[in-house]
Amino acid sequence: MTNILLIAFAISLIYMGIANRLSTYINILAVQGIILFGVSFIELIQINTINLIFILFETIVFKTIAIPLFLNYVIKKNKIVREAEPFLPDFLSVVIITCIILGSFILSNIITGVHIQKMFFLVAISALLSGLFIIITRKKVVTHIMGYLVIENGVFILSLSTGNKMTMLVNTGITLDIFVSVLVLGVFVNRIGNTFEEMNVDNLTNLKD
Amino acid sequence: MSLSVCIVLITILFVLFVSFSKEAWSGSIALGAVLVNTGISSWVAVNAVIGHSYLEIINGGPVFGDIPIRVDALSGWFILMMNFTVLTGILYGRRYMKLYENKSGMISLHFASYIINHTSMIGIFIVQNSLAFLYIWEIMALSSFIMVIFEYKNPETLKAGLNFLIQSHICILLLTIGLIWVSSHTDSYDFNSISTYSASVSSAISLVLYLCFFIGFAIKAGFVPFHTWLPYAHPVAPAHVSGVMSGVMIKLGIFGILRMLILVNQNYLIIGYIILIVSLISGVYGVALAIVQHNLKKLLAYHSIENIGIIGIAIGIGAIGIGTKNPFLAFAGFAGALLHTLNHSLFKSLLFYEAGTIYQTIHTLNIDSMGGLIKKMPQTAILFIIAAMAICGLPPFNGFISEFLIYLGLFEGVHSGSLSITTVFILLIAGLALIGGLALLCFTKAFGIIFLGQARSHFDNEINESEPSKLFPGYLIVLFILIIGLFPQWFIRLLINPVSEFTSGITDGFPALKIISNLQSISLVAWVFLLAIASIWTIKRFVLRNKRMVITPTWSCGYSEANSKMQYTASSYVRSYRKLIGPFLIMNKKEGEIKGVFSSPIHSQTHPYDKVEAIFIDFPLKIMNKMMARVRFIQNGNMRHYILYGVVFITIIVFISLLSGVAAYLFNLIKQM
Amino acid sequence: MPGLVFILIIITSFFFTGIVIRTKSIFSGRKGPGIFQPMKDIWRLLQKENVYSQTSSFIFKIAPDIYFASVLIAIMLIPFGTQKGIFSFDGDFVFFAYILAVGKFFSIIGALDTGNSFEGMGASREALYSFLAEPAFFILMGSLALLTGYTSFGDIFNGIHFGSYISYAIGTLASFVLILIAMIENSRMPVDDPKTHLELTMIHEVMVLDNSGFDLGLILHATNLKFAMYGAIIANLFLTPGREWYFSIPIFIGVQILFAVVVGTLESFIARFRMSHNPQFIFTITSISLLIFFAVLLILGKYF
Amino acid sequence: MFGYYLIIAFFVGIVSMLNRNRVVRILLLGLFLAIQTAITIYAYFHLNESNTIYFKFDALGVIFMCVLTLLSYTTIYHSFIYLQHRKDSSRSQSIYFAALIILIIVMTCAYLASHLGIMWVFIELTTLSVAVLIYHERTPLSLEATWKYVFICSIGITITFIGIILLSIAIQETEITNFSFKAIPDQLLHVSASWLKMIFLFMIVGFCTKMGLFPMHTAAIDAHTVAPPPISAFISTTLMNVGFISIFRTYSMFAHTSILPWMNMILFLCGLISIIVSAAYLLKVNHLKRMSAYSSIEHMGIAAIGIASGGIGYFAAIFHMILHSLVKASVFYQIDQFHRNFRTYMINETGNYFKRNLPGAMVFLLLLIAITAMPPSGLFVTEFWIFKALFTSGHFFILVLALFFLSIAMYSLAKNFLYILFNQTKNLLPAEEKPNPTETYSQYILLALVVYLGINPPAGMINLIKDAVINLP
Repeated sequence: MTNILLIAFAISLIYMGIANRLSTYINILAVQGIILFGVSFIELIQINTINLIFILFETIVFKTIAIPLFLNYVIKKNKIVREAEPFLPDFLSVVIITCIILGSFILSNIITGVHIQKMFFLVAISALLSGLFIIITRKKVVTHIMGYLVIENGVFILSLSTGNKMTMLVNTGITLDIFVSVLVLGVFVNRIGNTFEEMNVDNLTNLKD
Repeated sequence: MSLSVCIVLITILFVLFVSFSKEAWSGSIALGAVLVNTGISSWVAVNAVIGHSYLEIINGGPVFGDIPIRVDALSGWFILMMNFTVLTGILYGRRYMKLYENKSGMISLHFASYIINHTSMIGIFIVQNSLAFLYIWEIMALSSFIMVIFEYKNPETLKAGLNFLIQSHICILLLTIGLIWVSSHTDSYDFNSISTYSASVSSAISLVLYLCFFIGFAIKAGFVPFHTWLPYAHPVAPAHVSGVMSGVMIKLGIFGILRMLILVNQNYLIIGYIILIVSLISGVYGVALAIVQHNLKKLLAYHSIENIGIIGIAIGIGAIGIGTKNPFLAFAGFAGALLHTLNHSLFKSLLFYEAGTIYQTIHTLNIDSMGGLIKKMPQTAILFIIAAMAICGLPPFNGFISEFLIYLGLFEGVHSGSLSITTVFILLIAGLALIGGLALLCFTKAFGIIFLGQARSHFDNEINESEPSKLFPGYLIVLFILIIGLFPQWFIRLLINPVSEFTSGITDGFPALKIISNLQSISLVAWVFLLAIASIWTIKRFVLRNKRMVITPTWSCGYSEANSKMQYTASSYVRSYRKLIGPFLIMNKKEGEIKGVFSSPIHSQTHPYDKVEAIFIDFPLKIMNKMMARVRFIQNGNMRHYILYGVVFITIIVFISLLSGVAAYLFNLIKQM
Repeated sequence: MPGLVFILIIITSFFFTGIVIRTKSIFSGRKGPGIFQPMKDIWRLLQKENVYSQTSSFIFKIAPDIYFASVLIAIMLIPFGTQKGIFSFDGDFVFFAYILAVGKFFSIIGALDTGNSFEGMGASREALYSFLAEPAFFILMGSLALLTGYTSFGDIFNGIHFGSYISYAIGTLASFVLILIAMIENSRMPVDDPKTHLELTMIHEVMVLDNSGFDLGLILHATNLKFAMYGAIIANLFLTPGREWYFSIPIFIGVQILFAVVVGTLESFIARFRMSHNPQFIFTITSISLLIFFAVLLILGKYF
Repeated sequence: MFGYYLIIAFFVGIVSMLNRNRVVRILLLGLFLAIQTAITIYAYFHLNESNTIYFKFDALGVIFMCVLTLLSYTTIYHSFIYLQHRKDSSRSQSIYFAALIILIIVMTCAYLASHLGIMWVFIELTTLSVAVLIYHERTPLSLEATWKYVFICSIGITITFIGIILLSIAIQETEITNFSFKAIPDQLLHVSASWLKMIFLFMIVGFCTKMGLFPMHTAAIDAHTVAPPPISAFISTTLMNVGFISIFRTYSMFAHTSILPWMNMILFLCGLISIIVSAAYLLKVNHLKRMSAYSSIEHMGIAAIGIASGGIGYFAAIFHMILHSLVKASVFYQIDQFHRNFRTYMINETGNYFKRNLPGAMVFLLLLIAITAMPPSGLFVTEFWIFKALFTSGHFFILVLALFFLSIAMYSLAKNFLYILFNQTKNLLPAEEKPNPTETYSQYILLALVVYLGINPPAGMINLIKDAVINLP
């Protein structure tokens, strides 16, 4: 069951590669949140209850509901109507994301000697690299945040594969951190929207030598 | 209270004093500081030179460890030399600086740097702890940097100052490498560990170690091709600073080379050859370029390179003397080197002071616009000509004595050495003779064009002889020039102890005695020469006593309206020479074309440029700049790229790690097969 | 008697230039003046009043004296066969060269003192040629020092004869170099033509354009002395040791006369070089003296 | 004790955010400084005592905590001057100081954290709190820089987090899951080399964003450019020290494993490329603050090389960071005054500072000496040790390269500083205000400290640093 969910997660990554509309991105993020909820529920059922509740809370409340809503708000407020505007053609994006998944597969096979669930590893690394890929190839500032969130999702999956040995306090800190950073980023996106006409990263290349 | 603490405290006190006093007083305060420090250090130095060396160990805390203060005869000799020039420098400088009072805002800083510079130079001669040495060395460089950029209003000055700063930094880097090298093997900062270390390794390694030091010190000393800072820094500095820099500061490099020659135990023959070759090139190149300079101080700066070359030749002879266990060579070489160091500091500082006087009188350093100054400034002219003759190595002045010692060593080596020594030495003899001839050309040009003939351009202000207090240091120097030139035997006695620092293994008294008797003859002949001049002069006066003396215009070969523009200029004086050595020069010409029938005035300018600088400095810098420009894609303002760097970095490292694993695997496979 | 050679050189100097002029006259088919005519000219000059330029300073007045004195001192260093000169010490030939340089220094700045364009030109040339000629003399002396193992005029000329006959060959080569150096130092053919009448082509003559009277006399006689001095050095190469003074003096005089005749002959048959070719020529001497050095190495068996 | 500190200090921070009264603000800041000083002194005298599970007064943390406390005084002082001259509203001043207090607290926590996860959390918090300060001037440029800084730091810290997760995967096998720095090294001994390499790589690259090392140095430079000068001083010093500590602790964790040579190689690479990149940009850069930022990158490169070369290099690297903090802070304080004099940071639009503001110009002149590590600057001694360590460890080639590029950097710095101080070719507008010499005293004190520490470091400091590197090979 976990594996199926993970594969679904990987599919969502590919879909993200070809998605054009910003709302699609947000939806995908929400879906990913749900998938993560499922995975963590299955995987972590045996750890202590408070911790489990907290993690489930994080996936459902933060990842699935709060952040997508917040992003939606940001998009509405800044009247971002244009598409995702990648630097690369969609076709190439798909090819590259496929390559990333393939590469992660090879990598997960190479790595030996450590007790790890390969499927988790594969999907986590793919998510990570896809997130970076999205950040690198998209023009919109908002899409960068989305890429960042995809990376965070990858990290979440990776941490799930360890069976989560972090203590409660640390976990809380980390979660809060992510949440706050997304908030701060969102605030700045708003500011950028106010300051510049287009929320393009092209506007943000004045500081250079 | 120990000596060094005492000097440091005095320095700090006086520096504070200078900083918080009126500008008008700062020169006198600096003079006081220099006098006190000179007094203390000279006392120790004189004792060291006559054989009572001084040793003191200061606890330098956790960073430095023990700091040994050793004043041996070599240090003593250099301290005495340095003290004298610094003293005349401040005597001259405080008059020189009067002109700038309340104009630049840098006077106090300048004099404070002067005091610090003096103290740090004393420190360099006596401190024998690597880390402390580097500290003091850099303080010396920085304080002289401050002094060089005194006239900061001129962009050229800043450029030259920057050049100076960078090159002295490179110098200190090389020294740092050398000292780190030793201290990482011996775990001690004491200079003595250099000799213990070099004794424990093969001579090839010692040689490389020595070369590391040598190049570092050679930058300071101004050996070609490490000389390029010198012709920029000297002209822009105030005259007394140029005098001190050229007279003393570049000798710090010589001191370092000598000190390391004592400390680094090595194959002296090979290092002797290396030093000889570098020095010969420096000597010839320095004077060859000096001749074509139009800027008086730049000309003098190139002459410093030449004289450093001569000193280097002497050091090389001495090293070969040690290498071949020939006491006469060793003595003549090192005595020549030390004496020429002193001599150069005397006449070169004098030349710079007089150049400064000229500059302050007519506000230019361009030789071609001077002329006829001897009638307005006869005393300056006499001081200048004495220094000029001394620097050409002409008897009966001091320059000749040291060059004579070097020649003696060379001729001795020619007939007593092996084939290779003979061959190298005969080339050196030719080279030294060539240098002498070129110096003659150069200083006849300098003196002749500056002081003789008619004024070549008009100056608004009246030209007067400078005040006595400004001339006084010059006369002081001339006194020493004459004493050394006319009574050289006294000075050779003083040199016995410093030289024995090098030759302790091989020399007993006899070469010194032989040379002393030689010098006595020279002293005699010099006196006879003076006597001959005097008697001819008297005879002439006697013969002409009843005849009238006719004063007419110069005979100008038939031209009726001869004017000052028709005189030979500095450029025309050396034109045929310039053609001869054309291949070694870069002459930048700026020439206008004559246009139209009624042409407007056109100008033609030539600027000599240093070819060594073009090859060894400018060209690598150009390449480096290009390479550096390649790197500058990184901070391109594009955040996506910034993230990519991290990703690419991780990917590359992972791949390399993987590939190295594969490579190791394949390697094993091949090995097994 | 150390002063002997000094007196001999002084005596020789009185008729040296006369012989040169006489030789030239004979070759050009004229009878020519008597051999003491140049001395008579100088004597007349010495009695004349001095004319000074407005432009010049005390340098100009003192320069001829120093020039003359330097030549006198240089002469005092010359030995006479086995006898040493008035002054003799290790490395005296270094002093010899440098004391001559002092004289040259003053004659050059004396010329520059007049502010005359032609004299400046002459000074420039003089300085240029002297620096080119300098190495040759030193290499020559270095070779001789290598050959004999001594480093003073007296010792070298003393020791030079104990070698084989090949040392005479070297003596011939050395005298060739010395003759050339003497020609350059005294501004004679083929470097300079004292008989020219165009200032543009002069070297030494143009430098003394403004000198007159006593000063000019000193300068002219200094040239004579210099000739005799180089002649004496050449003669020294052939003065065999162990002979009595009554052999030596005739040899000395003979060599001097021969030298003068050679100079005269050279001046009669060689045309002056173009100014721009002079440096090559002068540098050739350095090359030749290097050849002497190699020859000495061969003799000593140091170089195979 | 540390818990009390956290509570009170956070409380002070929050109050000062709400407060609008100038006098109260000064009192609050004074209170905060008192607390900060008290905890520092307490920490110094209770070395190696752990108050809570997650924090420990270990030597490394305490050293940098002392530096932080010292610089807090000066930074708050200069912030006052800065805000006064900007005539900012009381509200924005409150936000500024609140963020500053929070930043100092968070950095203190990051220094003292003895648990990997906690350190990670607080490092992320430093990014967020400093973002507010960077954005203080509210210009489009500052927006851009803040965005870049926050985003890249977030990415970087995520990369680190991946490393941490990989670490937890790795040590899972050994069945102990204590993440404190003390416990981790023992557990790592059984992990395979390739895993260790991967973990180390991810963690280092992440922390590079904070320390300002290649390949992630880029954001820090932009942040320096737009931040208020006192904050730039903090970014360049204490915040980079956070990065340094994290890298140092990471390195210490792995130091006893088999990958030590490989780690050294990575650090050499990062350090050397940082030096090269900074040298390349220093040649060209025309913005004074950016120039100082690149110079910081260069010094970080030196420190990284110091760690990598081992031996005395560890000691020297820490020492170097301390002295660099003092120097670089005074650079930025002086830049603030400089900016008020010229109204620009562009070097080629300025000049003749020597005449316009002599005390400030002297600071620049001394700073030039200090920052380029010329004696008597203490940085010379630390660089000397680092080079010695390089030599001893046999990395002669790296030594030569580093020296070469450092010379280039030195040339550029000297050129620019001399231009600022002495250039007279520009016709400049007169300064709007009379320069105030008292503002430079703090810089003179810091500089004197740099010289003094270089010549005669107190035994307490040496012992602390020695204690910090005691566990390293």
